Amino acid sequence: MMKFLNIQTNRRCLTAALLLLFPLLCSAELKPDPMHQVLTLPDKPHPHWVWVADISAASYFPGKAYLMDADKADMLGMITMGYGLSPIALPADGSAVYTLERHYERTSRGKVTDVVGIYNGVTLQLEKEIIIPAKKISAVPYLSNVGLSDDDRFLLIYNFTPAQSISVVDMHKREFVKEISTPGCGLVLPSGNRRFLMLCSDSSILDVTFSDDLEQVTQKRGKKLFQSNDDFLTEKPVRYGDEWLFVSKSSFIYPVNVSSDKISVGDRWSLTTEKERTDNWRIGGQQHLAIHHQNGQLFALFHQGGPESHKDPGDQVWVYDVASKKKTKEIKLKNIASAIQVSQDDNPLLFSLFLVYPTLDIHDASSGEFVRSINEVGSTPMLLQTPVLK
Amino acid sequence: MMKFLNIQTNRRCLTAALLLLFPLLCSAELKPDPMHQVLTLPDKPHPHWVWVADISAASYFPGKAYLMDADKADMLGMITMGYGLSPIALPADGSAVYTLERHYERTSRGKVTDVVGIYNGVTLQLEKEIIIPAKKISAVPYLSNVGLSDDDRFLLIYNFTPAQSISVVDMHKREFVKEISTPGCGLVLPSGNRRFLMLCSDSSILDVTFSDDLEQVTQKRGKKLFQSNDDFLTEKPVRYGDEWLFVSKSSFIYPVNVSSDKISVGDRWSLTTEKERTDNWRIGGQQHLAIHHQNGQLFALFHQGGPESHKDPGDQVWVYDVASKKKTKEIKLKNIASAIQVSQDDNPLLFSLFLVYPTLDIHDASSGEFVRSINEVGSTPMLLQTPVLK
Amino acid sequence: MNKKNILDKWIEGYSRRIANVTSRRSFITRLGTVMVGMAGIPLLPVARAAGGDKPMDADPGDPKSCDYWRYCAIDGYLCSCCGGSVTACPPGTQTSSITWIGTCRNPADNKDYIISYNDCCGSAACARCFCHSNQGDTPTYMPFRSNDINWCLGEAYNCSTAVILGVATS
Amino acid sequence: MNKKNILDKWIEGYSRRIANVTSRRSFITRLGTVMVGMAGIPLLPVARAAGGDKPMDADPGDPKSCDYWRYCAIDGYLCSCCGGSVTACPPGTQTSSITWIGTCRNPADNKDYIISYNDCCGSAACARCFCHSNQGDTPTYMPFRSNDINWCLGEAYNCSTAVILGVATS
Repeated sequence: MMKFLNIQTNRRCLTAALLLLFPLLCSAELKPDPMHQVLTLPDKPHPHWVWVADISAASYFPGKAYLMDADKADMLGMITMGYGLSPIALPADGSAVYTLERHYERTSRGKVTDVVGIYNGVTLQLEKEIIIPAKKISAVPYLSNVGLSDDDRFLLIYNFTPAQSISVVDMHKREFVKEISTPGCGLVLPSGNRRFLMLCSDSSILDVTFSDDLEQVTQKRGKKLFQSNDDFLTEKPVRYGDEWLFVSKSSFIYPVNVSSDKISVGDRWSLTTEKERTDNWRIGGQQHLAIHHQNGQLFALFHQGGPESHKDPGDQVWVYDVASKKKTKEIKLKNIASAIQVSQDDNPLLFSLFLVYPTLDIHDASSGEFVRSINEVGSTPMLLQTPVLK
Repeated sequence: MMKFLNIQTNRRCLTAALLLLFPLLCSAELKPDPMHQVLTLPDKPHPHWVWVADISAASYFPGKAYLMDADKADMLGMITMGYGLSPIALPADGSAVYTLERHYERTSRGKVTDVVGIYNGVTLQLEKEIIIPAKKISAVPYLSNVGLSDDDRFLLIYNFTPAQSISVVDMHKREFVKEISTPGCGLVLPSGNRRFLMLCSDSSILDVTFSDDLEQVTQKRGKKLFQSNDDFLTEKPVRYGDEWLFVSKSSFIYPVNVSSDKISVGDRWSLTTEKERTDNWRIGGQQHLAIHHQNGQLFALFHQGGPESHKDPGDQVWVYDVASKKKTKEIKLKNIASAIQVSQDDNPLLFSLFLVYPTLDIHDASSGEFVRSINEVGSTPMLLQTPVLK
Repeated sequence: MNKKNILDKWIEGYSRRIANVTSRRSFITRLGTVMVGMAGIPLLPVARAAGGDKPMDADPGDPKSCDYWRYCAIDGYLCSCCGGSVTACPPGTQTSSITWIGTCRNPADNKDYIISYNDCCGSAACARCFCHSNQGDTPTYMPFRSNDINWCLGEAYNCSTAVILGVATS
Repeated sequence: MNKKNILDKWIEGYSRRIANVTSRRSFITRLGTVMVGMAGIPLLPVARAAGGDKPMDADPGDPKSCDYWRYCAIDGYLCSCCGGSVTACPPGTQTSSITWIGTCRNPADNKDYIISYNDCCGSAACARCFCHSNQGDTPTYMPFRSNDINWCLGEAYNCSTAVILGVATS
C-alpha cells in the first residue's frame, strides 16, 4: 500500500524511482529544495536579541522561551521547558542556554522531575539534562529565582516546598552538587563567584558564601532593612556592578554593596519626588527594573495607582542616572507593560511587554522613541532576558 | 520559623492554638468555612451537559475536556489529558469518562506513553490508567478516531504511525487486549457489540468483526464508495441507529447500513438543492454533523465557500428529517462555528463553537432561537460531546 | 463575533485597578510568617449543591465575580467558575495541603475576615474568571501572604478558593 | 493597545476564505496514496543566512505570509516566522521523517509544483503565523495529502516548512 522513497538531499532532479510515481519535469524553473535542514544561530549572541519567556497561563504550561531579534523583528528559535516557568540562565560566552524545567510523569500529574537543561547556544539542541531535587519554586517567575555565579560556574536555584533552600549545580562538571538549607529566606541573588544573597521574611539579608566543593558554606544574617511590611522590597532587584539595587513598594531604592566581605547597605533614595508620590506614581509590574551597565542607567516601570497596585502594569519607563540618583528621562510606552528590559550595547533598546498580550514592544532607550512591535510572541509572556555580553 | 497548625473542619471557632497567633473573635457573623472540600457531580449526567474538548493550539497541549452545564451557563469540571487531543468516550451508564492520552517523559519530548484514562463519572478522579501501544493518531481530533462498542465493553482506538491499526481495550477487564492491523484504512466507527467500520484510502469500507477475546478477527473490504477524490467523504460521519451517515465534500449523504452481516450502502442524497449548490452552500468545519436520535433529525453546518473550503467554519445549521431526506429548518447561528452538537432530550439544544474562540454558543434546536453563550471555555476548543443517555 | 476571552478578562481586571488611582483602604492585619498547614487531612467530597451554598445577606456578592469581597488578595482562576465553589474544589482536583491567606473586609458587617486561599491542584489551569487582587499581598520571600506562589507546590494548579478562617479584630 | 494575537490571525485567515465564495481553481494533481518517506536521513544543520535564501523572481511572495504560493495546502505555523525558513526547521527542532504533500501553482512560471510540507518537531508549537489552506487536502484516511495529521507523529509539533520536490506536469 505504502511506498517509502529515499530522496537524496541537494539533488537537482528527483530520482528515477520517484519519476515513476510522479509525473515530474526535470527542467523545472525552481529546483527541488534541500531536505531535512535545521537552522543554527550565529556563533555569538547579538546585543539586540532578547529572550521572551511565556508561562502559557491558559494552562500554566508549557513554559516557552522565545528568542527574538529586535532589529529584524524576527523570531530566531525557542525552547520548551515543561510545567510552569522559571527564568533561563545565560552564560557570558554564549555557548549554552541553561533552563530550569519541571516535568510530570503524566504531563500535568504523577511523579515530578526537576531538571536543569543544557541547550547548545548555537543549535538550541538539548545537550544534557541534570536531574536536581524536585523542589524549585512554582510561582510567578522572577529573575531572582535562579542565577549563575559571576564566573558562570555554579547555577543557583531557589527551592520552596515550602521549606526554603538553594540547589547548587556545577555547570563545569555538569552535575548537581548540594542543597543548602536557608529557612526563612527566599530568592537567590548571585554576588560573586562563590557568594549569593537572599532576602528573608523579617526583611534581613542572608549572605551566603561557599567553597567549590560546597563542603564549606557560611551563612551570615544581616540587620532588618525595613521595619514594616507596608513598604517591603519587591522580589525584582537588579545587579549593578558590585551593588544590588532593591526597590520598595513605594519606589525607594535600597542599594546593597557586595564588594567586601561584609555587605553594606547604602542610604535609600527615592525614584519619585514628593509631588509624584502625591500623584500616586509608583513602581509596578512583574519585572520593573532594568540596568544599562555601561551607561549606569536604571530603568523603572511606573504607573499611577493605589498602594496595593505594586503588581499592576505601567505606562511609563523612567530613566535614572544611578551615580547622581537623578531622573534623566521619562519614556511614554506605546502600550502598557508588566516587564521591561534593556539591551547592553551603545545603541540600547528598551524592551517591554504586557503579560496578557503576546506582543514585544521596542523603544529606543536613549531617545524614548517607539521603534516597533513584534506580534505573536507566545500567549502570555512574562519575562525578558538579554544575552550577557562580556 | 514556620508553624503548622491543624485546623479542624466544620469547626465554629478556630482552635486555641490558632487564637494565640491570630487575634480572632469567635462571635464572628460568618462562621469559618469547612476546609478541603472537593465537589462531586450528580449521580447521572444531565442531557443538557456538554463536554467541550480544547486542543490548546498555542502549544498543541495540554488537551483539556471541559464539562459544561448549558442550562446554568456553568462549568462543572474538567479533565487534563496530555499532548494533543483525542475525543473522550462516554459509556451510557455515566459511571466513567474514558480518555485517550499521550504523555511525554519530559512534557514535550522524550519517551512517549499512550494511556487510556478511566475517570470516575461522579468525582472525575482518575481511577485507573491502562497503558496502550504508543501509536494513537496525532491529528486534528475527530470523533471517529476513537469509539466504544455498542455495549460499551471495548474501546477502539485508531492508530497511525503511519502504519494503520486499531488498538482494542477491554473496559470490563480494564486491560489492553490486541492491536488489529488495518493497512490502508483509517478511522474507527463502532457498528455493533463486536464490529466496527473503517474508511480506506481507495474509498472502500473495511468491515471488521471480532470475538470477545480478540482471537478471531474478520476483515471484509467493500466496494469503492466514490470514484474520485474530488468528492471524498469527510472523516466526520454520524451514527443513526443501524446506519452510519457519511457526508461528502459537496454535501451528499451516503448512508451505510450495518444491521445485517453484510453492510449495505444506500442511495446517496444531497443536503443541498441545485440552487444552493450554485450559490456555493456547502458543508464545512471540524465537526459538521449531529444527530437527534429520537427525533430522527440530522443537523449539518453550512457556509458559502469554494470547493476547497470544506474545513471552513459555518454560519448556518440546516436541519433535516432523515426519513424523508427533507430540510425542515435553517438556523442562523449567533456566531460562526467549526463544530456542532445536539442534546438528546425532548427539548434539544444545539451547541456550537468556533475553534479560535473559547465561547460555547447555545441555540434552541427546535426553534433555532439563540439561547445564550458561555465564555472562557478553554483557549481553542474543537470538539463537542454530549452524554449518551440510554 | 464574541471575542470576550481570557485575555480580555485579564485586561478588564487590570484596567479597573489602573483607573482607580485613589488608594483603597488597606485592610492588612499583620500576621507575620504563620503558615496555616493542613497536610494529611483527607479530602471531603461533597455534592455540588451543598458546596455551592452561601448565606447571601451576611455574605454579599457574586462568588463568580472578581469584585466579590473575599477575593481581595487572590491571584488565579476562581473555582466558583471552574466547577467548584467559593469554598470547594472542582471535581477531579485535589485541595492544596497549605495555603496563603489574606484579610478582607466583609461589606455586610464591616468586619475583617482572615481568608485562606486554598488552591485546587492536579490538573491544568481552569482558565476561567481570572482574578488578581493584591490587598496585603507580600513578596514571595514573605511567602504566606504571597499570591504569586503556586500553592499546589509540587502539583499543577487548577483554580483558587476563598475559605473563611475567622474574623480578625483590629 | 495592540490586540493582534494568534486568534486574530486565525480569524483573518478564515475570514479571507469565507469572504471568497467564488471557487479558486483547483490545482490538484492526483497522486494516489504515495508517501514520501525519508526516515533515517541525518539532520543537516545550516547557518541561518543560508537557509533563509530564496530566489525572489522565480519564487515570488513573502514566506512569512500565509498568501505565499507554496502554502496552498498547509495547516500549521509557518517555520519562516519561527526561526526557520520556508525550507528549514528552526534551531532546536528536528525534521519529521515523513511528510504530507500538496500541489501549488507558482505564479511566476504558472507551473504546478509538488510541495512537501515537512513538519519540525520535538518542541511545543511555535504559535506564530498560523496558516490553514486546503487546496487538494484530503481526509485523514487518505493520509498523504491530509494536512490535519501531525506529521511529527510520535513527537510534538513546532511548525511546518514548504519544500519543493519538483514540478508536476498536468
